[in-house]
Amino acid sequence: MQPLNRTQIAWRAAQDLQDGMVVNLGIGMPVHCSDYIPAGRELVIQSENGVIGAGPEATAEAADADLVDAGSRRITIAPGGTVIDSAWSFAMIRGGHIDVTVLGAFEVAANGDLANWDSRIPDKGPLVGGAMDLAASAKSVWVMMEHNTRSGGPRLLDACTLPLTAPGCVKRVYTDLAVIEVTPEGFLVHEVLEGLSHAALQARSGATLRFAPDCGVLRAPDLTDED
Amino acid sequence: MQPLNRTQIAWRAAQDLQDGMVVNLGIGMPVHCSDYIPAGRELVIQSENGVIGAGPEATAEAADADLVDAGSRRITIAPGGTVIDSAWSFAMIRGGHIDVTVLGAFEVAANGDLANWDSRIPDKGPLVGGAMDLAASAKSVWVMMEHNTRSGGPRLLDACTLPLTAPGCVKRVYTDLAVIEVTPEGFLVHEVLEGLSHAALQARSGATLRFAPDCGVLRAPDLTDED
Amino acid sequence: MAIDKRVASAAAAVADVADGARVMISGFGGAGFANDLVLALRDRGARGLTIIVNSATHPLSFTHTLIEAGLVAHVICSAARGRGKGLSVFEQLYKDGKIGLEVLPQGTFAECIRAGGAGIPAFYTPSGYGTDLTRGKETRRFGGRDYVLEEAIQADVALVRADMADRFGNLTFRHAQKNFGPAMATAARLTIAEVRVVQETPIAPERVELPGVYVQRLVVAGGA
Amino acid sequence: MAIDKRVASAAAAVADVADGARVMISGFGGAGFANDLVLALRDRGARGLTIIVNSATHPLSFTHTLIEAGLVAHVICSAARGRGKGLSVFEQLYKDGKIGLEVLPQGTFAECIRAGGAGIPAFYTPSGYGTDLTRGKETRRFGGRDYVLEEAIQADVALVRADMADRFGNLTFRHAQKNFGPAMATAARLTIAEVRVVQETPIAPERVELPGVYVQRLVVAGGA
Repeated sequence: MQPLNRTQIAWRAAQDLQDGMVVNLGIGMPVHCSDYIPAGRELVIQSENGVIGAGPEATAEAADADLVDAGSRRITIAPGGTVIDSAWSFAMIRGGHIDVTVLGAFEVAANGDLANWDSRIPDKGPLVGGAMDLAASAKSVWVMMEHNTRSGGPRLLDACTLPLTAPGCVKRVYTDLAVIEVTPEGFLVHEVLEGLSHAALQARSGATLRFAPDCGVLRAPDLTDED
Repeated sequence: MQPLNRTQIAWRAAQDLQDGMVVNLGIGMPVHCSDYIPAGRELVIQSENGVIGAGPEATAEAADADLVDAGSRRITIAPGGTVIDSAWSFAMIRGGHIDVTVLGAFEVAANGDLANWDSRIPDKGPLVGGAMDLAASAKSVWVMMEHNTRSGGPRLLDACTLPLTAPGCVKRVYTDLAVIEVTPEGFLVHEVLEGLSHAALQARSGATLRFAPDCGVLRAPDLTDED
Repeated sequence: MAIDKRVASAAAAVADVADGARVMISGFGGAGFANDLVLALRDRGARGLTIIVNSATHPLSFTHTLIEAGLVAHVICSAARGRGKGLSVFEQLYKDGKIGLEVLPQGTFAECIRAGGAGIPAFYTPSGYGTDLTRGKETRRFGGRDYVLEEAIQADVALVRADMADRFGNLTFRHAQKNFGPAMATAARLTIAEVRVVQETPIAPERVELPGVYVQRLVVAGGA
Repeated sequence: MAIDKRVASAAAAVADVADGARVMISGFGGAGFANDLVLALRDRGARGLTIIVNSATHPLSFTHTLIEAGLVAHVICSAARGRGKGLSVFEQLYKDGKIGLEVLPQGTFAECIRAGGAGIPAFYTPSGYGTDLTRGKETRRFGGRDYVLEEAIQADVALVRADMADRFGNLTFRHAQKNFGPAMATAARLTIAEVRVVQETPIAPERVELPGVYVQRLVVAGGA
């Protein structure tokens, strides 16, 4: 099977979001998780600009310049939603009221260290945003990213090479090749892409992988890459 | 002239409240200041339970158990008023957004130290409330109190004998006998009750008083003691 | 499954409050007391409670019933004085050393709770500096002024009174009913709101005063 | 005299902003930028400004016009990256060492401003602990977890965008326009709000989102 595209990775992560959860979805790829939440599950999407109960992206006709998410997308408010100010929104995040945040990343280490904020573009200004707050304080930090860099290097590492967003925070990683849990003993693989051997996945990783006894197959429906 | 009664002291302090000020009035005697603000002046009464723009006490018919001030009086909301929660109300107080607070007191020292929170009733529980926050952070702390204790002792002192509410905070004192400014050089009297000599006022005070060159006469209209 | 935080009764809402729980109770100045929930908690009978409430003795709050029932080991508040000349039950227990007491300036009390819900473990405040009340606490100078270090307050349960709710747990408050409710709701692992009415449709976004994220259970007042 | 905070124009509202002023500017995610006031400030031409804004480079904010006009000495923000591959004017100045920059996690940025308005000189936060961004900052352990000490941010002027106002300076916000406006309004000595409309009657108490206590001047957007 082909590696998952980015939309399929978002789909896969979305399947694990449970009823009633308060969820923050990172800018870019992770926000698409909200499009694939299994039917019948009701949860609260928190956008760090203060929209509590973010709904889907607005249609062109319904788009309102004042109703945006943290990624400047024009969105809607879901039933039961409201808007709070930034100081309160981050009080909510830092106070541990977010069940899950799904973030993009450059690197994740076997101890849960996360690097997702500094891509080190020469002379470009630093871009931090809310990632450090989310990574430090969400009850559970999930990462979605390609398993490897464009040049083929690993993103799952013994230790991050890029500046950290937060130490020891990542609980799960969804990649185009696998679903991996971060445990006190390091990476534990729960699902692997069909047709990819454990040894091949290990070869594409920069840290030792363990495989769960019930390690299953990573599958996703056909979805066009939206990102 | 008779010493001022408590309502007259409130009247006298109220004459010094200026247009546009944000004012917090302490429980008991000071809240009556709001009844005597000179006609035409518009100011904002902040009650530390979160009523911003407190209006007069409600009539019996209009009284609403949910619309109270910090002293549990059933009040009204003035035009332009709103209600915020306690954490925000004290953020407003602590943040220096209150122009004047008028507080009752047991003792004031020549350096501005204020003692108004612990009357040391044997075995009764301590009652602090919001006085320490107001005293520490209002831009200007005014005190209204009788010049002497029931047993005739002074309340204006070189140093407080009772536990402090806050050090060095009092700017003005309104008593039944005088209006006194607290300056870096100590008490400076601006008004003295008609017929009371400077020496007699000094004799009823526990710290050296200086008298302003233009020291005037303390007068108030006939008002029944409400307290 | 649709989010729906309504529970059948105040008794059901507090049924799992354990011995030794730290319990926040809203209310100040006569408004916003979560009295149905307080009475249910008294009937529940969990012991050794720490009660976090602005006033331990306000006559319109039923907090005193918990103390009188012997369920309270410790009180954190800003006001602990009974109104009469005689001693309240609370004051008698305090005199006898049978109940613990921590008194904070009201603004510090409020900010400690806000901090507890906002992920701030400690902060500096000018309130109480140089007084007996903060004796022994760490102090520090910033910008030429002295401040006291205060630590966050959190709880196992918050009992909060509000006006309207919807099934998401969104709340509105009537007037001065608001007081400590919003901050307490953020600072407890389990927040139970006692409301006048749970409306069937969601509260309009601009009317929500406390997002339902902070509320786990809803009870209609007088409906127990 | 009746309280009335309306001023005639954005230009009049910023006429006394001095060289070297610390200026907060609201806006995030495309909403809530106080752009009329920012342009008026650019025309005012006060130099050596410190700008406190969530993003130094958001394309819908006119903050960049202040930078391009050479009025800004220092920026405090959480995002400082231009969108294109090339360097924005801000990034070129930053590369050349001609503009100061302090970058904070967005939640720390927001909380520092909230603290600045709330009389809290400093607080501990978990955000950024163990990262390059907080290197050199004081840290401390509370309850087995590590935190960074952060100090409050205050300003001389806050430029805040809102929806409706009344003569008292009470404000409402439309949707996500809210963002940093309320906190910034509390943390500046002078807060100027740019609004869609100033209504003649007071905003209903339960609809006020920021009390007028925090607002000194009101300007109608597009009315300059």
